[in-house]
Amino acid sequence: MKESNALSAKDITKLGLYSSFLQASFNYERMQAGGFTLAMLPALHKIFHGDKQKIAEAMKDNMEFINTHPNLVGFLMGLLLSLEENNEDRSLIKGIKVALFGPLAGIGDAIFWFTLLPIVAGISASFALQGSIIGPILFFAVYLVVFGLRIVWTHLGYNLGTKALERLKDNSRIISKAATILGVTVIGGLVASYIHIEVLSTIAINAEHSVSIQKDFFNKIFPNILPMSYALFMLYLLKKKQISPSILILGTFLAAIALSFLGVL
Amino acid sequence: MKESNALSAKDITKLGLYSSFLQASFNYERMQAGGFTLAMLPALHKIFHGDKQKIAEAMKDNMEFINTHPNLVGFLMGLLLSLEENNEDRSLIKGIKVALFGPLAGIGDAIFWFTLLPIVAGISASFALQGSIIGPILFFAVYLVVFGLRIVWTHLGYNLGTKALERLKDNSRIISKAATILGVTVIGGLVASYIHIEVLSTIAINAEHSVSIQKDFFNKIFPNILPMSYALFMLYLLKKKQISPSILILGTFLAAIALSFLGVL
Amino acid sequence: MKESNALSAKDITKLGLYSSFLQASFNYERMQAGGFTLAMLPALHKIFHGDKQKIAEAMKDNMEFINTHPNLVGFLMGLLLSLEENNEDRSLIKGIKVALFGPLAGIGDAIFWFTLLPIVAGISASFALQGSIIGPILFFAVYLVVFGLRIVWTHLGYNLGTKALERLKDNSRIISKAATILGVTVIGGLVASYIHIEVLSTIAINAEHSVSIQKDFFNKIFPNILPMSYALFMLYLLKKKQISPSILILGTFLAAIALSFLGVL
Amino acid sequence: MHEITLIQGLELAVMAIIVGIDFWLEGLFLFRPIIVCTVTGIILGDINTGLIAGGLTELAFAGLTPAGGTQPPNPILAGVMTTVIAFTTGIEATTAIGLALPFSFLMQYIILFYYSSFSFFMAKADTYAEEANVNAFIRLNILTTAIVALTYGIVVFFSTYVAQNAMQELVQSMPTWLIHGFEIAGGILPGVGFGMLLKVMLKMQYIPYLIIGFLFASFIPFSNLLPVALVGTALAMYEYFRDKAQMASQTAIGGGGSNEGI
Amino acid sequence: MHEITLIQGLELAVMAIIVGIDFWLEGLFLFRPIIVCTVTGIILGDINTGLIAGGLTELAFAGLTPAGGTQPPNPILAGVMTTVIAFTTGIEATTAIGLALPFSFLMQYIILFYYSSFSFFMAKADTYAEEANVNAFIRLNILTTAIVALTYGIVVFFSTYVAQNAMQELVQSMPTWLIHGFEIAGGILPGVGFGMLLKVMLKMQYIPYLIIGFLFASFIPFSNLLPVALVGTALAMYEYFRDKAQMASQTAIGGGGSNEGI
Amino acid sequence: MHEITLIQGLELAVMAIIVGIDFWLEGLFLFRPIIVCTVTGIILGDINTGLIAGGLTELAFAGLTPAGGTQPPNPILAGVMTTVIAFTTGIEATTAIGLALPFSFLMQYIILFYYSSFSFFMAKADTYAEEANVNAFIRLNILTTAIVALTYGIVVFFSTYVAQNAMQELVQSMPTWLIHGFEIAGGILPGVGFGMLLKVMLKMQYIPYLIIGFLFASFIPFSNLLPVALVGTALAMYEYFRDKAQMASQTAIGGGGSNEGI
Ligand SMILES: OC[C@H]1O[C@H](O)[C@@H](O)[C@@H](O)[C@@H]1O
Ligand SMILES: OC[C@H]1O[C@H](O)[C@@H](O)[C@@H](O)[C@@H]1O
Ligand SMILES: OC[C@H]1O[C@H](O)[C@@H](O)[C@@H](O)[C@@H]1O
Repeated sequence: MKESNALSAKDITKLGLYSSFLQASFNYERMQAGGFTLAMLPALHKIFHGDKQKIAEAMKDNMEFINTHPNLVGFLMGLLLSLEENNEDRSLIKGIKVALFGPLAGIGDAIFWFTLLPIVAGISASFALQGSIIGPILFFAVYLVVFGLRIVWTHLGYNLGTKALERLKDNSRIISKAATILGVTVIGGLVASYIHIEVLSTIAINAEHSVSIQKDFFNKIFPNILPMSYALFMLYLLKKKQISPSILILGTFLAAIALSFLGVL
Repeated sequence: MKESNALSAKDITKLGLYSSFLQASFNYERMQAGGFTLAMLPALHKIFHGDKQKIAEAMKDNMEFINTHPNLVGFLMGLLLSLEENNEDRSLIKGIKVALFGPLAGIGDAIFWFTLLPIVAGISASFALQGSIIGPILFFAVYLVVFGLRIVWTHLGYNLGTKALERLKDNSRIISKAATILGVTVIGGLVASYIHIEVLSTIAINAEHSVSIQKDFFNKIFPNILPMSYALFMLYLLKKKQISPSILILGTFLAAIALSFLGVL
Repeated sequence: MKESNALSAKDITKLGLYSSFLQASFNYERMQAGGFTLAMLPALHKIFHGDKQKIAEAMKDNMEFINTHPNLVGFLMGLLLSLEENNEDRSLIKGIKVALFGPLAGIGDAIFWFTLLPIVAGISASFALQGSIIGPILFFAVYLVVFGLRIVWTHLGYNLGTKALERLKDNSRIISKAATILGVTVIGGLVASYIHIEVLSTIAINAEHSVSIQKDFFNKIFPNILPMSYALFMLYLLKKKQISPSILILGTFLAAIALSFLGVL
Repeated sequence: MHEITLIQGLELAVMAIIVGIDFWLEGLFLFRPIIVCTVTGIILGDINTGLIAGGLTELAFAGLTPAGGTQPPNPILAGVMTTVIAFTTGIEATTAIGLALPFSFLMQYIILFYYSSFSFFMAKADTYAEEANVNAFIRLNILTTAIVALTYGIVVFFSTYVAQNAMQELVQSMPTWLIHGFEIAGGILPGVGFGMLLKVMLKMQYIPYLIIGFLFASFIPFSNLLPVALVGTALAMYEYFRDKAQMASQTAIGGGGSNEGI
Repeated sequence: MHEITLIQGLELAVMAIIVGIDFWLEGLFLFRPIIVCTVTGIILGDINTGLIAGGLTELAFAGLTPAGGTQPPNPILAGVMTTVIAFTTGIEATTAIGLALPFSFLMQYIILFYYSSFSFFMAKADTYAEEANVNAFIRLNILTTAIVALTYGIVVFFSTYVAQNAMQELVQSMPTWLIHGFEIAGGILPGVGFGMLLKVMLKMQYIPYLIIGFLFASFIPFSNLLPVALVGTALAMYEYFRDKAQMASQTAIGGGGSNEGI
Repeated sequence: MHEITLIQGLELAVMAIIVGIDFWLEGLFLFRPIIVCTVTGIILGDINTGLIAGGLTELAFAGLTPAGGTQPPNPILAGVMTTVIAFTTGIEATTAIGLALPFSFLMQYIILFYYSSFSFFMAKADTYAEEANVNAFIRLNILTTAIVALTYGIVVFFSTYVAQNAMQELVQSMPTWLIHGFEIAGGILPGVGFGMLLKVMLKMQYIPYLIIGFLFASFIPFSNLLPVALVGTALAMYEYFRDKAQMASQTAIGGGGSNEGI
């Protein structure tokens, strides 16, 4: 499929492992650019038979802003290298990188951060809470596999190469839409099960008995209405009011203490 | 945005309040035409600086058949008045009125009659049934807000004016479709929770024990199968057989008494 | 609607009953061809006033491969005969038969095999298990009705005749898609409620207490995870590995006994 | 077994006039049983009965709406009479609802009568419109509303104060199966209302939503319909955005097509 | 511990012939375990065992359908033998199901054998068709059906009357783990059936529906699958109307396009 | 009431360096509380406390992800300190989580500081790139990672070994409402995290999915989020195939249109 197969399967496997350096010099200007370039270096070196000129060019391109999902970045790297091998036009290669890292991030985050983590966390925590070492072991095992998959993605990306490109570019929109759907659905579930707000106050409605605001009011209106409201309130402050997360965390913190003091929560 | 702003914000607020007269002379020939015209009068008077001729024309148009949702009609009124201000062509204004009152009714009914009412009713009733005055107070509070919103809708309609018109006309179809979806879904829920039919009869299946038709038969087949069947039966009689509601109500009534006498219900 | 109405309503009713012979000579070469032809014979005889030549042709066409749903085949038969009556072109008639028997099978199976049967079975079994004869009686009654409907379908097919054809051919794709959706959804439910796998083994996680693999592990991860996994595993073996059902049944059987011996299940 | 004093009777009439106007205009929703019953209870000096009756009647009537210009059994009379009957005869509110139904029907038919007969005013309204005779036009609307309001006052006064003894005897003379029958009717009646709604709204293509709402409410336990409404909202929004996207893409294609045409 | 008399054995055979024909033609569904077991129970004079066995076996076999011309373990033999084994050996019906399975398989394979071998009749059928030899054609179909019917009669007579003592000894000599193994097999077996169905139906795009049906049945408690069927219906209708609308709009556009073409 | 020995303090520091690197690279997810707490427990010779703390902290922090390059409260410090505080002061782990939060925040801000300040290295990186100076480029990446790693070691050493006595006194001097306040904060905090996620992902058109996930998790009892994930998968796949079909049909039409154009 390729004119000059400079890279061996072993090189691609290595690439998959190196891809773990993606965030080695993470920063807000270029995000993962540094680590991304780092991981590509050995392969680039081999492709260009050490031709400093070409390597420099490739490195410069790779040093541009990129932010994608560490578990899947190998796929992108493999894909790009297969293009480098066919020495496709630099701007094409760059274009593809820019086109794909975003969707890949969306997919990766939806699957690994918002879905896999809470699930594995939930299951293994339920063991740990019984004082069983199975919990952490299970957790570790799962993520060992996930890590191993990086090599698979990388080979996949490399082998698909130019062929799959068209299809990828067409589908990337609807794929990341699907990923977002998964992500948002799970987040809806997370809000209901990971935020805990329990109002303690009660109101005396008449002589004999009094109603608990939580049980008789909020829960009657809607269970978890408070967690959802709070999450949406945060969303509002972040989006509309541009308030920084740090401030919201601090605020939440102080509010919690204050309400504890007042005996509301 | 308008050439001659005859109307002040205060006028629009008033209009919102007047819109409550919508059904003042409700009848089956013109439905809300009378009240609708009534509510528009002060504003029209102002726009046409009391020019009897123009007012008469406007009144005649407004006297044509209209039936829409009282809580939202202000939106329509505001919109139409913004057109009157730009003294748009009479037939255009009339056309827009005819085009919009239907969808607006659909949306309003779905939201306020089929959704908001049963929910607020359910919540506040659960308080009242505990003998707590919170019930009616909560109910009243909610509807005070809903009433207040009439003013908001009215301003909204007035300010959107001609701009939004295009978009409105395009979307009105899919908007009222969405409203219908909401409405129908809630009605499905209402059928399950607001119709109560409990068969008392039992059949002796053998010497020792007997089965309760309700618990062992209907509930096994499907809980609430009777309420849904009855609602669909009514639908059938109303739609296919064109039987009048009054007769169905009477029939239901007599049937209930008869079945009570027979000990079936 | 037809030039020459050779067939009386009575003939169609008969046809509906005869359609029950559909599988009289079922075999893997032609599936239901033999029975299908058999059921059509009397009507064909009448249409062609015993003209051996024509009958032979018709019979030959009917003897071609066909496999559809017995409860609905009458519809197809009625339809085809209405075409024969209008002595439409033979190849057209054959084409329509080939075009329709597949979708009809899909619809019939989804409705009668995958949906109606488990439901009626579930309900009547729950009676039988209480030792009540109502169970089998109810079951019989339902299927008596289903059988009776064959006559209805047949008349329907015959009367629709050519008219409905166009619409049928357009819709058959989306209709059988809908049928598949129903079928697959119900199968999802069947997997959860009709496959029973309960792991008995437990692991001692520490001195004092031990965890039950079923309760503390599988059920925590996902109730019914084993039934679904097993069904999907079978699917995999059938589809990807082309293993014959008989072997899978035998395998399942031996595995069950082995695991029982080991005390795992 | 309590008595309703003349004063109370008049107070009830006044309340009826006020909530009657609100009913006619569908303004502040004071005409809903939960409000009517509570106020009635306060007037009768037995707020607790009022609250219980209010809760029950509100639930029974929440499905009976006038959407589409239809006219359901009357919520005001249902509210007043449920409370009054429970108060005067001392029977359970659940039973009282049933016995209040006939009054609710009576008022329903009176309103329906007005719906028809007020059509005659429209001719007048038209002439006023042509003459742009604003004041006459306003008077006309006030008149119609006043008629309704007064009717409420009278009907309620008679049903409560005047009829109370007859009522008591009636109730005592009623066999239990009859009373129970009234209760049952109260439970089934909303079915008619829903049938009417569905007649207006239920096109074939909406059946799936009916099923989903029904299933959800049948199998998932909740204390009010908010969850079902949320499901409905989710489905409605989904469909809305889908349709919107499709409209967009189609106009796009349409446009594209025409461009190609050039 | 009961005996099956010769008479009973013959009666069972007769029943087997009748339901066997019904099985072959898929006519009145008399071949389903719930019917077969009940009748068997009646014949053996122990209807209660028949009903219990019928309920259990029907549930276990409801998922094993011949859709698509496939051939599942045989429901008739499963039904007859579950009842007979429970009756003669006095063990629980749940266990009897397991022990009945081998008979069910046996008959399944016999039917599969006929499915293949009957292909040879088709050549004959073709010639009859060419000659329009109606009577011969009818006889042929009767013949095939008769073969199946008779086979049922014989197999059932032997499995019940003739084999009963052997059966009893076998069961008594069986270790519990083996019997338990049979039970388990009965519980897992439907999995194969579902696998076969999915092979026919499950394209990628239908996976969501499989998930939904599965989730629904896993988390919502109900006594039969009707609710799941309702969900399925809702989804199916939704999709149907969507596709229909799309077809319409597209032909519309298509039409528009071609017009522009002119 | 236990002591942390110098050795243990150093061991904790070493662990912090290792998991710190893992945190920075998001490699093996050793930086998650469930791992960190367990190891801490082992180091302190009280694995049970480690496991309990791990379970609780993991659950509390599972929603706080760095997706999109954001930086949540630090999971490593939360894990270490929850375990250490529970161990040294002997209070419940639930309470310890709250008290560990300030440390978690501290580290969060340090990381944020590095996120910004490491931007200055980029200029250097560019020059190395131009010169294709591979070795220097590698060193640079090692340097940044090393800085983070070391920081973890130091912060953890101080927070655990050095600060332990101060910590104990602090905790003892704390009024219950304050401690309870910390607990509560731990329960509410994920809300901020979800708000951040939603800011990134929640376009209007996705609201239905948020509602569905929320309803599902609110009304259907399950022990982990897998069911919700399955629902999400079903919906995602459904939408994917729909869009795909539509793309296909549209290009089809588009194609048709262009052909007509020719
Ligand atoms: O349906 C539109 C409209 O119809 C009538 O006018 C009244 O019942 C209103 O409450 C309703 O909104
Ligand atoms: O699948 C179509 C058809 O296949 C076979 O002929 C039989 O199993 C029928 O019951 C089934 O309906
Ligand atoms: O969102 C893309 C990407 O953003 C940052 O780089 C990190 O939080 C990654 O874990 C994440 O996947």
